[in-house]
Formats: sequence, C-alpha cells, structure tokens
Amino acid sequence: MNMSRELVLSLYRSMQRMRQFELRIQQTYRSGVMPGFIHLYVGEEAVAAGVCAHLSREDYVTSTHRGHGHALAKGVPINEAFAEIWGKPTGVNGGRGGSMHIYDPSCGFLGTNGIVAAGIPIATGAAMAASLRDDGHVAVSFFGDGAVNNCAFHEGINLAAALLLPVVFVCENNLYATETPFHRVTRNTDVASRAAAYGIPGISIDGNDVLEVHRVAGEAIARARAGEGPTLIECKTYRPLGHFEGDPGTGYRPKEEIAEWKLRDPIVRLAGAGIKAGVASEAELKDIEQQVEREIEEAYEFARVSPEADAATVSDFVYA
Amino acid sequence: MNMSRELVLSLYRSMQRMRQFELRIQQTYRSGVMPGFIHLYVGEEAVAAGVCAHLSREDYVTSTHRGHGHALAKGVPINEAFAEIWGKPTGVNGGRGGSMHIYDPSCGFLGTNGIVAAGIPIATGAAMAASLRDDGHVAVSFFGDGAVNNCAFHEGINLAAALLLPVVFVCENNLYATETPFHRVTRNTDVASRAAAYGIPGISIDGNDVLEVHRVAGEAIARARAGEGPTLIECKTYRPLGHFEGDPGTGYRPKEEIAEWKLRDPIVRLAGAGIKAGVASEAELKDIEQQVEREIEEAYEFARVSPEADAATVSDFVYA
Amino acid sequence: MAEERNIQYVEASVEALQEEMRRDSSIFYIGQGIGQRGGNFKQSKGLWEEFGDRRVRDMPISELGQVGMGVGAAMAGARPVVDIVFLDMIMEAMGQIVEQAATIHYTSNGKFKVPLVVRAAMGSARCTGPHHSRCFYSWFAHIPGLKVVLPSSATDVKGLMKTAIRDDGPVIFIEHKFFYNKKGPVPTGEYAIPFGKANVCRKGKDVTILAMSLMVWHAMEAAERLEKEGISVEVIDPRTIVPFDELALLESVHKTGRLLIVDEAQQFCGFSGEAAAIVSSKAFDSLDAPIRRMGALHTPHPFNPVLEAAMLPSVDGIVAEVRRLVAS
Amino acid sequence: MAEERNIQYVEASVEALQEEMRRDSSIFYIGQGIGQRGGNFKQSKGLWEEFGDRRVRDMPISELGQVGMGVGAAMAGARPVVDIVFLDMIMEAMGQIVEQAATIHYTSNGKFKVPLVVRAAMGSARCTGPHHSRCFYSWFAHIPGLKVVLPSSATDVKGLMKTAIRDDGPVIFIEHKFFYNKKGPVPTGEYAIPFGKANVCRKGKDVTILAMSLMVWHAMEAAERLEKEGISVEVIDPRTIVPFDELALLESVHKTGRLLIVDEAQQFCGFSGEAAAIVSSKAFDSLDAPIRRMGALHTPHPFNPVLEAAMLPSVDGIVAEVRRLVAS
Ligand SMILES: Cc1ncc(C[n+]2csc(CCOP(=O)(O)OP(=O)(O)O)c2C)c(N)n1
Ligand SMILES: Cc1ncc(C[n+]2csc(CCOP(=O)(O)OP(=O)(O)O)c2C)c(N)n1
Ligand SMILES: [Mg+2]
Ligand SMILES: [Mg+2]
Repeated sequence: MNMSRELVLSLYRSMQRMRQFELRIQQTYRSGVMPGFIHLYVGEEAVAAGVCAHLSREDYVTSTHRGHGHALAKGVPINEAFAEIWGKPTGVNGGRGGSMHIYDPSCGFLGTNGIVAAGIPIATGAAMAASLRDDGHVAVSFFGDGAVNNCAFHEGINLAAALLLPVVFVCENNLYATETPFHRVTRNTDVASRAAAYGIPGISIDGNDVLEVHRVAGEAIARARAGEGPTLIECKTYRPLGHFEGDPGTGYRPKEEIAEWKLRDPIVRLAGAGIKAGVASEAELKDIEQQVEREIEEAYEFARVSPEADAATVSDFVYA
Repeated sequence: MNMSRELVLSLYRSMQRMRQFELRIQQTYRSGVMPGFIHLYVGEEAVAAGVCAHLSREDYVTSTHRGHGHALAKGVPINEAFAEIWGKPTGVNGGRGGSMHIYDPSCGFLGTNGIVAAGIPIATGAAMAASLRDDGHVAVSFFGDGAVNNCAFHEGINLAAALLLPVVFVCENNLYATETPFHRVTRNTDVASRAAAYGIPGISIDGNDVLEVHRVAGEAIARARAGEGPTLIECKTYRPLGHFEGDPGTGYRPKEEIAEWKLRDPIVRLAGAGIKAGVASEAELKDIEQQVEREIEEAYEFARVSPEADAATVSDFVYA
Repeated sequence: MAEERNIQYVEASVEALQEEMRRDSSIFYIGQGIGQRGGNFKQSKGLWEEFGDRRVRDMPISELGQVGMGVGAAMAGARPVVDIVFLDMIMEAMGQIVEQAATIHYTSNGKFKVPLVVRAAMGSARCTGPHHSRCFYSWFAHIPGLKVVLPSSATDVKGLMKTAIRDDGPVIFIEHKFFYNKKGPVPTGEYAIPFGKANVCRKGKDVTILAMSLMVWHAMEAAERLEKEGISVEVIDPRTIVPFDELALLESVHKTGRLLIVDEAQQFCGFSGEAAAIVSSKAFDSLDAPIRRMGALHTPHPFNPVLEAAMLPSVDGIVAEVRRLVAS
Repeated sequence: MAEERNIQYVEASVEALQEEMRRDSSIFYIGQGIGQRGGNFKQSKGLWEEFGDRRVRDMPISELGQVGMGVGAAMAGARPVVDIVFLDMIMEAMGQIVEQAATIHYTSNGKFKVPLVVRAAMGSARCTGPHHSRCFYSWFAHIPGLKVVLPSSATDVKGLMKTAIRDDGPVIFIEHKFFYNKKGPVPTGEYAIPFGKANVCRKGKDVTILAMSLMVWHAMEAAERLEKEGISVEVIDPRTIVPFDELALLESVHKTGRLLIVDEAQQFCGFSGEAAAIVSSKAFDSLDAPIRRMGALHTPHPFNPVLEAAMLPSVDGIVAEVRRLVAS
C-alpha cells in the first residue's frame, strides 16, 4: 500500500480541513446565526479525502445533503463555502443555495443536493459529456446507503454501465438513513454486491481507513479513465453525530455502536498509522492542524463580516 | 415433473384461448374497425398459462401493455375482454380502457398498463394488503425485459423483499423492448441474477415450456403463500410478431432468430409433449381447439353487435 | 362542537389518524421515519407504538415505490396513507399518482376504487431552500381524479384528515410545515369536515381575500391591520381546492366587488389564475376592480433569508395590495 | 424566407436537429428507439446513420436516468437533447426536471447553465388512451426556470427547435403526435424562431382566439367557417407559453374586445386560467364580454372514440363558443 510521506500529510491536511471546517460550522450554527438546517460529515472524511485525492479540477463530482466534505475535497474555496452555508452573498453561490446547494464549476463540483440519489444519474451524464469529448476526465458520485434503494440509483448506474462511462459510484454506507437502519429497508445490506446487477465490479471497504479508500478509489478511477467503465465502491463508515444539527443521534442507535465507531475516527487512525510507519511526526501533524485552524478562522471571519444579501437580486438567474 | 392429463389439457386450453383470442383480435384490428393500438402476446402464452394456473380469483395480478394473455389467464371474461379491446360499452371497462387498460376486480386483475413497470410496485402493494389481512393470497406481477432497467422495478422489488411480502415477479424476457435489444441497454442481461440485489431468490427458465413455468411458478407461489417472501422468475421467451400491430417485427431482428423461436411455439410443444407422454391424444386436443374456436367466435360476435358508447357517460367515474 | 382543547396542529392530525386506524383495521400508514421515530415533524407520533410494524411501517427512500404500493393496496381493499414528508420528494411518484391512482377509477369504468391518502408537508419553514419548500399543489388540481386538501388550522387538519381517509378515491393531503407545532382549538368530540366547503374565516364588506394554508394566516393578520384603517376584509379559505367551493367565493365577491387572491405558490399557471378566471367569468358584472393576485415571485426558493422573504408573499405585501385594490 | 418546400412537420424537426448537430459537436441525442429505428414517430430518422452511437443513443426505459444524464451532461459542457417520445412517460423524470434542471442556474447564482432540451409528443392521435394522450404542459410553465415550447406548424417546429437547442437553459419542447406526418411549407434557408413571439395566424376584428399546438388548427378551421357567418376571428398562437407573449394577446383583445382561449389540456389550474387572469386584469376595460375558455373535459382520456371525441375540444365546439361569445 502506498504510504508515502506526501500522501499521508496531504490526506491528513485534507481531512483536518473538513473536520475543523465543520466543527466551526456547527459552533456557528449552534450560536443561532446560521439559517436553514445542516447535515455534518464529521467522522466520514476519509471517503471524500481518499477519493478526491485522485481527481483534477476538470473531473466531476456529485454530492449529497451531507456534502460539505465533498465540496472542500473537490476544491471549493473554503471561504466561499463557509459563507455559502451561512447564506452570505459572498458565498460561492451568493447564499442562494446554502448547505445542500453548493455548486462550483471552477472545480467540477456539480452540487451538494437536497434530493437523495439525484446526483447519481447527474454524474453519469457528466461522464457522458466527458466521454463524448474523449478528454479522459471522470465523474464521481457520492451517496449514502439511503440512496441505494432509490430509483435514481438503479437507472443512473445501469445507464453508466450500459454505456461503459467513466464514472465511479461511491456509497457512504453509514448504516442509517435518518433514523432508519439500512437492514430495516432492504433484504440485502451488502451494497457492493448490487454492482453485479449492473454487470460492473463492486467492492466493499473500510471507509474510515483513508489509505484503503485512496488505494481502491485510485484503481476504480484509473479503470474509468482507461475506458473500462464504472465501479461501485461501498465505504463502510459511520456518522458519530446526529443526522442533522439538532438531532442528538442517540435513541435509535446503541450507545456502544456509537462509542465503538468513535474509536475508528479516520483522522486519528491516519495519524497513528503515519507515525507508526515513521513517515510523519506528531510535530508536523500538529503543525498542519494549526495551519488549518488559521485557515478556518479566516474563513469564519470572511463569512461573518460579509454583508447581507441584496433583496433586489432575488429574481436574477431564473432563466439562463 | 407433474404432467397429469388434467394439467396438460387445462394448460392447453388456456393457451389456445389466448392464442385464438388474439389472432381474432388481430384479424379484427387489421380489418380497420378497432381503434387505438394493440400489442399481441402470441408466442408467449406459456408464461401466463403456467403462472396463473396456480392463482385463485382472490389472488392478484398486475400486467403490461402486452396483457391480453394475462387478463384471460386470470379470468377476465372473454366476451367482455374482446369488447373492451374493441372499445365497446359492453367491454369489461365499458370501452373506456381498451387493450392497455383492462381491469377486473372480480378476478383480482389489477390491470394491463400503458406504463412500463408501473405494475410492479402495485403488485407489491396488493401483496401488502393481503398480508395485512393474513388471507394467504398472493400477487403476481408480469413485466418485460424493458421494465428491468426501470426505476419501478428497483423500488417495487426492494420493498417487497424488505417487507417479505407474498408476491412473485415474473419477467417475460423476449430479448427486445420495442426494437431495442436488451443487451444494448444493460451490461447484465441475466435478469434472474438481479434478484440477488434484493436478497431474494431468482431463477431463469424456458418461458416457452409451459410445464416448466408451471412447476417453477408453483414453487414460488407456494413460498409466497407460506410467508417466505418474493421470488423473481425470468421466463426466456420471444415475440414472433411485431411489437405492436403494424410493426412487421423484422428489420431489427435476424430472420433466423425469428424462425428458430417459431419452432419453439409453446402450444405446439405442449401438444407434442402430452401426446408423447401418452396423457393426451391428437383428437382431444383438436377437440379443445375447436371448443375454443366457438368460444372466440361468440366473443367476437358479442363485441361486434354491441352498441356504440353513449357520449353522455363521458364524465362518469372521475371521482369515486 | 361544544368542548375544545388547545392542541398543536400536528397533534390534531395524529388524533385523526389514530381514531380512524382504531375504527378501520384496513388503514395502514407508511413513510420515511414515521415509525418508531414518530415522523420528522412528529406527524405520526405514537402510531407505531399503538399499531406496530404491520400497520405503521418505515420505508426506504422509495417515494415511487411507496405510492405504487399505496395504489396496489388500495385496489386490493386496504386504505393506505402514504406519507411523503416533504412535498418536494413526491416528484418520482408523480407517475403512480397521475397515471395510476387518479385514472384507474375512471378507466376501469368505476369498477376499481383507489382509496389512497398521500400526505405531505409543503412550504418554507424559514430557509428550507429550493428542495424543501415548494408548493405545487396546482399540479394535482390540474389532474382529474385527485382531490386536493390544504388544511390551515388544527381544527381543519383533523376534520379533513378524517374525511380524506374515508374518501373512496385518491386524496392529496398537503399540510404546511410552518403550522405543525402551532396550537389551535380542536373539538373534543368526533367530527369530520366535508370536502368542498370553504371556511369564511372572517367576514368583511370591502374586499375579499381568497387564501389557502399559511396564506390564510397572513391574510387574517393583514385583515386586522386593515380594519384599523377602516378597510373591512373578508377572508375565505377554500380548505380543499378540489373540490373547489366556487359558490362561497362568488357570493363573497358579489358582496365586496373586489378580490385579492393570495397564493404561496408561484403565480404562473397555478391555482390563483384559475380562481381569478372563474370569478371574472362568473362574477363579471359584480367586479368593481380588476382581480389582483399575489403569489411567490417566479423564482425557485432561495436559501438566503433576505431573498426568501423577498420571494414569498408577506403580510405587509397583502396589506399594500388590498390598499391598491380598494383605491382602484 | 423566400424559398420554401412542403415537407412533413416531423421532417422539419429532424432537419433542425441535423443542422444543429452538424454545427455543434457538443449536441447529443438520447431516447428510446431513436437510434437505428429512427424514432417511434420517425422523429430522429437519419440521425443515427449520420452521427452514430456516440451522439445518437438508444436508451433503456429509464426516463429518470435519461433526464438526469441530460442534466449532468449539460452541466459538464454538452448540449443534450433528451427524447421522452410520449410526454406521459416523463412523470418519473419530473424530479430531475424541476428540482435539478430548472433550479440549478438560479441556485448556483448563475454559475452553472443547464442547456438541456427535453423533447416529447403530447395529445391524442385518435384513441391513444389515458396513458398516451396527456397535455399537462402547464405543469412545466408553473415551474420557474423552464421554457415551454408548443410548435404548431412545420415552419415553427424547425425554427423553434433550433432556438431550443441554442438556448442556455432547460427547454421543454412539446410536439403534437397528430402533426408529425402533416405537411407544411418550410423555408429552405437557415432560420430560427425566437421564443416569446406569438404568431398571429389569422387577422380578425370581432373575436380573438388564443390557441396552442393542435388547437391552433382547430381554431383556424373554425375561423374559416365563422367568416362565412360574417364573424371575423383573429387567431393567436403564442408558440411558447414560457416566455409568454402577453403584449400580442393584449393588443388583439384591445382590438376585438372578446377572447376565447382553447386548450387541449383540462382546464382547471392550467394555462387557460392564467391567460384569462392576465387579460382580465390587464385589459379589464377593453373586454366587452367575459372571457370564455374551452378545454378538454375534466376527465382522463377515455379510449373509446365516441367518449374521446366528447372529451376533447372540437372545431364544432369552438364555432359554437365563438357564436355565444359574440352574442354576449
Ligand atoms: C428523494 C428524497 N427523499 C427523502 C428525503 C429526506 N431525507 C433527507 S436525508 C435522508 C436520509 C439519507 O440517508 P443516506 O442516504 O443514508 O445519507 P446519510 O444521511 O446517512 O449520510 C432523507 C430520507 C430526501 N432528501 N430526498
Ligand atoms: C415508462 C414508459 N416508457 C416508455 C414506454 C413506451 N413503450 C411501450 S412498450 C415499450 C417496450 C417494452 O418492452 P418490454 O418491457 O420488454 O415488453 P415487451 O414489449 O417486449 O413485451 C416501450 C418503451 C412506456 N409505455 N412506458
Ligand atoms: Mg446513511
Ligand atoms: Mg421485451
């Protein structure tokens, strides 16, 4: 397994950015100044970090309602992302979108999404556009276990397979859709096994092991670029926090389960592995952590001092 | 394999009724007196006959745009069926529905359907109602290979599996959806294998062998009645005629393919098998054929002499 | 309706479900997070505990499948209530609603009935954004075979839910997110509110306001303010837009001669146009001024609070419109 | 537009696609049976032969997936044309159309464009029945972000298809099954017809008829008959209902003082109400009589020919309505 110093440090930085970004968002949200509702990605960062490490700005990503991590990992500027979630006009989408509607063409980010599974056929379409141009670019669609039983999963993946398009489907299986356990709503909880239905490879991995995610995603993305078609990757992970900010996240989940998963925190694990393998030191990891802290603080300030939106713009951009 | 005299004769009669009914419909349609457009089931009769032989009037069936056979096999009266397809007020639905909208609660026939795959979740729902009543009744959904790539297939079957409902899904895989070969629109043409995605048993059989269909469907329906949940049965069959009346059916299909499948005509095969096994004689089969001929002739006459619809009824039954 | 209690809108809706489910064992309730969780808005609180998994069942994220199941179960003798939770999520189920549920009674020549209730919550509850705020109820009203209910009070939500469940055809039952935890008086005894009977929420003589759902509350607030200015406003809540109580509206307009229609949905090709067209053709000579319509601006729902406020009809906006209407 | 040929409506539409696809390699065309088969209505005849599988691709029966792909491809720099064939089959794709295609340009603050054409054929071509005849175009018009095109002639279908493909936003392009093989004059040269410019199909002074798609033909036939009775009818075809050419209609009504709106869709909560509401508010004083509306009866489409004829607006019906309108 590739465990170069560069890789470890960059994945560590990537995950730290997501984590600290969201904890700051959470803090801000709890202070009551942020509108709407938000779903935090905390604890699942290894998936976005490991996958997006293989993507260029010209590749495409579709995301979900839990998409802050995907947005940052794909390159949405941190200041504009923070401001967007805050609904500020300085946000990447002028605050019109918020948490579930973050879009950025400059880095191929086709949007977080308020509609579960909607991003799956959209990724297939982006891959279609790329393949028409033969430009070697790929699309990645992130989605949760809840999306697996949805119609868009079925049609989006079958189409990608039938047309052998350069797209990778990444399921973040955190065992629950809101408060509903996956096993209550399907008789087959082995998401990777569903790839066979579409005649494509499927693989299930530890989604909290960023190095494994990085390795497996790398292979799938390489296959896609080589014109060998889509892959379905199931990343087994967990949401230590509530479904949305405000949901305690307990009650419907055994305390032990939550506790156990907290021990598998992907950031802590990477740090441990890196140090153990001698490719990174406590000190430099701490250093990265602090650099990121400053970055996040700036993003917060950027968003905080931003002016309010101008009501006069409400009717802009309805028709292209 | 069960090959009793009674079974062979009843399946033979059942298939003869579908076949002769539709050839008469075709003839009538070609004479120009029938409105709308029709899709004939000719050549695929073994599926409806073999499956419906296990169903009582209290069991449920959902059907397709190619549903005349399912309707007759489930017990829709032949006269009213003929009149319905002709659009006569004496039709089972007063001529309001026609070929793609045949409904009959008196025999649990939940409709042919103009929307591909729409009947799949409807069958799941009928099974849900039956299981709520614990009345031991089952639902069967017939659909084509074209339905397999549709969203309703995915959600309808997953739900039935998750709730372990008494429903059997029967795919009539005739290799084409209109003029599109199945292999052009999916990377996995093995329909039965898709059952695994939902954690239910799937089996692929010769859909032109009515005795095999009868045996396998019997097992699946028994499992359903026993509360063991759904089964997906793929019946490999073929449409010797065009997609709809008017489509020559050639051009997009190799002549050899059509010729080869014509040799596998389910009615001829059952006759041969029955005679070979000594459970039926040429004479009695001929006799059944002629009885059915008279039945069909009556149905035709019944429909022909029916009056025209009364325009004054156009707004009846919009709201229950 | 002598005795009353002051309870939440959402509690009133749950009472209706509870009472009906006790009365009729063929009723079942399905949706996402409506089981043990009791619903995203507490809109099914207690049902799972009382009726169990068989009659109150959490669903996968399969709106199409859920409604399809509802159609099949209804055809097979059950009375399903399918909860879509956020109305916006109903999109993938439109085929089952329009081509199947709405059509089968007619096409089967009356042989099949489809007693299905599709329940969902619409509207913005402050910054729910483009995918969780839509109000496209006029779509359903455009489709023959569907009844469309828009309850605006705790009393109405209970009485109308009962009627919806007892109706032998498909009913689209659309609550407003904003209401769920608002309290209101609810009769203690058993009662049902018939479809197609408008509620004259407030009597007045100068102007008629036709409003549904949350807009009824806005209209009432505006009416109170306007009264202080000496403008007497009559507020009419149709409660169901299919069937639509034309007479109640026409009667009011004959009296006031002026009509403002307030619609939380975007205006173009929606219900407000229909109501205006009906009145202008049937009360042509009673109208002292052109009918005015207010709706959301013709944009998706922006997330930003300032933009959202600018996009949605407001009490201030209604007051201003009425002033213009009276002046004209 | 000097030279013209007399060609089929469907041929004209294919010409537009062909010319545009030659001009711009980012355009691709997907749908069911539109490849080698050339389309159920021959609406893509020859495209597959010329542009091959990569740009003209048969699809599985996955309307949701097809439109979703169209959205993604459009966001990623392509210009997809997604053919749904029968409009009725678009239901499962409504979410991708409304929540994604229509909304993304706005919600992304203009950063993304979604140049997507969704093509479909509506209306009854004699007894196509409840699942193959619907005309619910007003649904799309109700949704901010979608343009809605209803071409009624061979000239228009070509010119409007070109504009649709060149438009940077999502366009719902709805042809009428009945037209496809009807012939009409089509200019030889290159041309495009702008959206939002109504076509005054016939000048008149007594009554204005507003009609779309097949109803334009009915209106023209009725107008000819009425002329013999000395009633002069002006026929206006908006060609696109979003954007809607309000001015052309108002101008005509100011002149005639009488308006009949003919709509093949059911009337309730549809386009006819909107058009009537606009005119009654903006031409209130020019109206000499209440606006009259004709639509399909408020029922699903019956299969039986007699019932279907009774359900749909007819030339006779239009003639009768105009007589009443003139009399009033
Ligand atoms: C089509 C649709 N139905 C329902 C919802 C409401 N909803 C929002 S998030 C969610 C659960 C999603 O679960 P999952 O896909 O596993 O993602 P997770 O929240 O676990 O990351 C639901 C049901 C929605 N957004 N879209
Ligand atoms: C949702 C939907 N999309 C498209 C159509 C148009 N259509 C009618 S039949 C058909 C082909 C169906 O093929 P299959 O399911 O294999 O059944 P078969 O005709 O082969 O028996 C299509 C595409 C439809 N009726 N419904
Ligand atoms: Mg999950
Ligand atoms: Mg087939």
